Amino acid sequence: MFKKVLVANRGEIAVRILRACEERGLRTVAVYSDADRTALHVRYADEAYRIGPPSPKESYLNIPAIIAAARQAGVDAVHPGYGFLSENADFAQAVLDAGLAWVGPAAEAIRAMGDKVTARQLMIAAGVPVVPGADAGLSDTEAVGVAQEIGYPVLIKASAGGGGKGMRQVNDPADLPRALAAARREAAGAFGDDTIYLEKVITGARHVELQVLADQYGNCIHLGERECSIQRRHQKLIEEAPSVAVPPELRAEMGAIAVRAAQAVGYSNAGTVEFLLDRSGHFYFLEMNTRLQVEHPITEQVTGIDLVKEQLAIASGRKLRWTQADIQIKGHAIECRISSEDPYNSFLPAAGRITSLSEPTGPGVRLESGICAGFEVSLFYDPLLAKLVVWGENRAEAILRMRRALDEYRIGGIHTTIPFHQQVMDSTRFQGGQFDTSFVDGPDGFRLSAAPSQNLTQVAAIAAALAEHERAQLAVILGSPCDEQGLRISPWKQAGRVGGVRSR
Amino acid sequence: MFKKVLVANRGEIAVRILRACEERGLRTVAVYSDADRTALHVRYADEAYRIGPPSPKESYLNIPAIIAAARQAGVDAVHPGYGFLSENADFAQAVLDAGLAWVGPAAEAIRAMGDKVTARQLMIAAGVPVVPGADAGLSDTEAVGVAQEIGYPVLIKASAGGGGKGMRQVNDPADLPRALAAARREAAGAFGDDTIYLEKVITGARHVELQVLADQYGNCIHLGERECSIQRRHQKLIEEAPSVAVPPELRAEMGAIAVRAAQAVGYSNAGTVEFLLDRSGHFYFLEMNTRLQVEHPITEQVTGIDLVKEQLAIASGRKLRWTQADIQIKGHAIECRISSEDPYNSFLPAAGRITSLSEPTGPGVRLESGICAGFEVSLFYDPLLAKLVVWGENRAEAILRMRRALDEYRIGGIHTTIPFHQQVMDSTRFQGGQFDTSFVDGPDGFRLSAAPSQNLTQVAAIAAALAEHERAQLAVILGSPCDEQGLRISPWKQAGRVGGVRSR
Amino acid sequence: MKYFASVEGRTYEIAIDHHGQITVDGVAMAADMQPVSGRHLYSLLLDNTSHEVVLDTDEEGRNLYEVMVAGLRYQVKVQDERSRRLALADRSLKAPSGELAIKAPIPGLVVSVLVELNQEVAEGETLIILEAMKMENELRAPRAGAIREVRTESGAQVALGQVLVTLR
Amino acid sequence: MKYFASVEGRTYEIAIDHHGQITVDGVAMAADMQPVSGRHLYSLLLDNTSHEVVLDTDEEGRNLYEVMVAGLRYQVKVQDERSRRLALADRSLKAPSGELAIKAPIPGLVVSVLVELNQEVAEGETLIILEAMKMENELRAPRAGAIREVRTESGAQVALGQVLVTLR
Repeated sequence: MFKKVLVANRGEIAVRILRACEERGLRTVAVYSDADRTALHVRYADEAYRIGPPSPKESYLNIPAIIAAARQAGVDAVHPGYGFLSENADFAQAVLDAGLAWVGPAAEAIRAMGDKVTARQLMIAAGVPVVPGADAGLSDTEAVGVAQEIGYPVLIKASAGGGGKGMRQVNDPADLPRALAAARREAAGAFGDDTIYLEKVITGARHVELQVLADQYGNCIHLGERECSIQRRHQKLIEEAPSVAVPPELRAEMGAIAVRAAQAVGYSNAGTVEFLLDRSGHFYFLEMNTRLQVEHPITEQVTGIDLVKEQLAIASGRKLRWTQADIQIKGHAIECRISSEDPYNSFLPAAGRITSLSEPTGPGVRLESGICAGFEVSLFYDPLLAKLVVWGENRAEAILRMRRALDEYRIGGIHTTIPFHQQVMDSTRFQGGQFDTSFVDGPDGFRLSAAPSQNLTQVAAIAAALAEHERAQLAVILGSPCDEQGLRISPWKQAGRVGGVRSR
Repeated sequence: MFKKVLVANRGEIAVRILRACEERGLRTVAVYSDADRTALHVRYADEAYRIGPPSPKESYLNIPAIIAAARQAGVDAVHPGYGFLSENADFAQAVLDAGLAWVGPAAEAIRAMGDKVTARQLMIAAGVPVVPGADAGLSDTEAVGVAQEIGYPVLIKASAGGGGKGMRQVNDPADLPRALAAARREAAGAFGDDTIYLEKVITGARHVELQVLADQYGNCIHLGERECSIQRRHQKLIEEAPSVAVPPELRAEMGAIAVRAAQAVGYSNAGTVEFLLDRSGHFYFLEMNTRLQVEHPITEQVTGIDLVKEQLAIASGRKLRWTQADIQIKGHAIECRISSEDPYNSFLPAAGRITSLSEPTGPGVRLESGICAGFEVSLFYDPLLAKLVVWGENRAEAILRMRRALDEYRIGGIHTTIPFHQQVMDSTRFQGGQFDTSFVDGPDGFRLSAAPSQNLTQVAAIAAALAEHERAQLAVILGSPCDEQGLRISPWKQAGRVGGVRSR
Repeated sequence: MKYFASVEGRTYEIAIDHHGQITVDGVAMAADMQPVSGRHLYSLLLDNTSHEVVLDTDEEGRNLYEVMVAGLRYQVKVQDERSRRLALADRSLKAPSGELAIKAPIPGLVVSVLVELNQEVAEGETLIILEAMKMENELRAPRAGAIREVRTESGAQVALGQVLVTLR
Repeated sequence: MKYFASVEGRTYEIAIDHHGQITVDGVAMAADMQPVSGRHLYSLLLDNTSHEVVLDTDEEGRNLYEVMVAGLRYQVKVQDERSRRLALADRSLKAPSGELAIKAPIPGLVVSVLVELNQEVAEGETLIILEAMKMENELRAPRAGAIREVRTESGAQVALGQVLVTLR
């Protein structure tokens, strides 16, 4: 096993990986941009190295700076997390070239799966079913022809894609040119490559993905599926394991195909094979993510296996500790992605300081968070703040528990997606398991309730009036406050004292 | 099932129970003393009723006030938690007399087990092995004779006892009179009853207890054991499940005896049968706790069963959902009791305001907490602040995870037992499972290290010097601060700005 | 002391005395609000019903509160009798201008401006595409109207709150 | 600026300049301390080694810090050059009195006083039994000595910090 590991990431996933290292007794090294000097991952690690200014290109995507930190710290392995450089084959190679271990698959496997067009071709060759579509990058003119051939609606996808960027669904031939232009712009901006291809839209499909684990000796197993159909603009919002749409036989079948897909590229370490599952039980390969997935905790909750520790073991040359028969799914897990986006306002990313924070805990609740009170959320990075994960004996208990945990979660000072998740947990369609990837985006898609309870508006009105009252009272008592600190804090303290008269 | 439940308790256990009610869709009612107006349980519940001033006698032990709150709120059940009135048969009867359900066993079962002398007699009659000792209350003169008969060391116990109060070990006949007087004083103070009896001290024994669940129809199962040998003055500090000293056959045997003990008093609901387990595998009944136990979460973690939800189901008249064969133990769980006591100073209780709080989260970590930042810990109540619970694939992973979680836990402003737990997790005796109830109190007992690492003292010195430096600098810049708020806060903000020069 | 708190198009008349008793639209209630941790989180008991409330004020202190209750967020404007009279008088003097500014809700890059001067737009019609966080965000017309001004252009970097387009 | 920080019987000489560079007993180090949340939790990077530090000062501000690092708690006394010189001068004037006060570490009820005036006691000998939180707590002699004063009695309610017994 390694002695010292550098985590080339930030936020909740950096903390998650640092924890696994800590629990394996490994020394840990964080890297940080100037925006993250007091972030959790910096405080958590044994050592921390500055790698640049806030802009990702100058810090978390800055390969030379990260390799230099790894050398200075004397680590023997690098874990990339997800996002940033995690699927960058050049970074993987640079880590190996520096004589360090890479906690992930070989650079060739990353490259093969990273180019979505190449991946499709490899999967077809390996007998893995794929979504009907183009098997190569397309010019705008070719795209018109292919779209006609496979039939509308079609989905434009970036060859270098990931995270929903550069994706556009087109229902009407007339919209294709503008959508192509937008997709290319977004792809070029995000990946520096505007190659696109087309896939047929499978109507009413669910997004179901299989977690695989493979060692360096050709052993490969799957850990069951995750259902990730609750998406908005191809970005996952809520995931659960297992899927209500996957009976045991289908799990075995999809799992076997997922293992075949991984083996087709000589995969080792943890990876995820994404499928679309249609209403008749047919499934189609979408892509393989050659890294740890955001939603990996739900698989951990139902299997009892710590995926990050397994990643470390595999990367250090250990054999898989499990065979397929050892893997048992117990109970049900759900994850809600809590991000700094305003669900009342088209999910626009929000920035600002976390003024207060109360985190849910208690039975069956697991929180993977990258924030703390006082932390400044910036627009430089992904808006994901934390992942709230619950386990329940069954799906009903998990939903009720998630609702309870969301109710406990208070993040002050910044808009978050918590209200969205609360309302999804309350929706009968979600509770009934009757949904597909159009749950949010579709024409009859889930909408945040605009008609809140009258009782709550009254509570809000009373709270604000009490606050205003105390502020006014205090102004009379104190005259003008003496500095900004006094102005911002004292009135509320006073409010407490005055309001407390009744019960004391 | 009920519609609305009152929780007659405070702190972490009130929150724990409220959560279970919330997850079962029940309306919740909290009660609070003036010291707890903004405590978690008050904020957590749907409704909250003031029951009196801080002193427990006037609030959480105030039966008429609690019954009045239950009536006013219109609840249909009362959950007593642990401590306070949880083993008070009169309270159970008052709840029933008010036409409400009592989430616990019948008053008769509480009475039978509550008087430790009666309980011993009942257990002997039921064929449950008990510790050699007196089977009735003793005068001081009788005690001298009985002690002589069973042989020293002996343990003085309060007939009405619980929580280690009124207990004294006596090794030497000469110490008996003073110990008797002290035990009687403590028992009279804590329980209003100074009846005592004697038990032989079983040297080298472990404290092993069995969790039982019984419905109102005579069905009773056990959920395996908890090992609670890490105690100080008969107060548990660390618990784990399963016990390293209990192989499967012994578990089955102790479980069957525990079920027999429960059935001997017509027990229903959740309860715990405590045993001493000696080195040769013999075990002896100590007492039965007729309520939810502080350490119940570790059983939940290894069985996947939510004990509080089962309590509610049983109290509402449901049949047990499980048979003994359904109960499977998976993995290993450990609980550390985090209390406001100073482990560097004889565990003296500490009071004060929580100035900052960072709580551990992440994989395998469950926190049951009754505190939040800004909360005032008072000396009126039990010093237990929170319970840190971890689950691991095996005992080694659980210990490493607990160590990791303790490292993450920061409670500012008040002394806690966290350093004690950290050092126990690091101790080879604990890691090796080689301990008994004398682990802390024994002559070779575990002692908090007085020789901390030189490196850390240097870090502490530097931190303090930097703080002092910034305070001095600020005094020069600002002159005298304008109010208490400014004085307390601004220097540190300034410290941040100045200290930040290097990396910005 | 009497206050008028407006939220979601409704105005509550709230009278507060010093002993935890209030009346809301004439109905008496026991109210006890206590700060919990720092300045933003409060515990509010209304006739024994327990609410946790996160309160933020706008920086300029214009009696505008953002209140989070049970996960839902409300904007509440609070006026006392005097400021309410002033505001009502003020409103009666001015003719409603009807002008509406579309501001950048997030700093970013204007990818394209889809409208031009004097163009009539329907409610919900996309006016501007703004790239931020590497995603394109569509800014739509909150109501129907005509474009009065276009204050930005394709390729421009815009700051939070910057006016991009105005409607009349 | 030079400081003397004393902890666990050791004194470190720490020089701080304004650019994050310090020297500790003459050895140069990069130091960067940043507040994390509110006033008590800090992130301290020393030559890239990351420490989380909880800092509390005593109420009276006498340069006495309670520092929590890696779960261990230290009392640190910090003096600058001037206050150190003063303190050293002060100490040289006074003869060490050797008197030691045993204070109530917690408010409670004195159950019994086990010593009397002029009695010789050994280190670790129990002096007082104090009941608090319904438990009896034994207060022991921190060193050997003779009882100089008994300032309480059985049955007395005592406050935190109240002197109960003094040793000479």
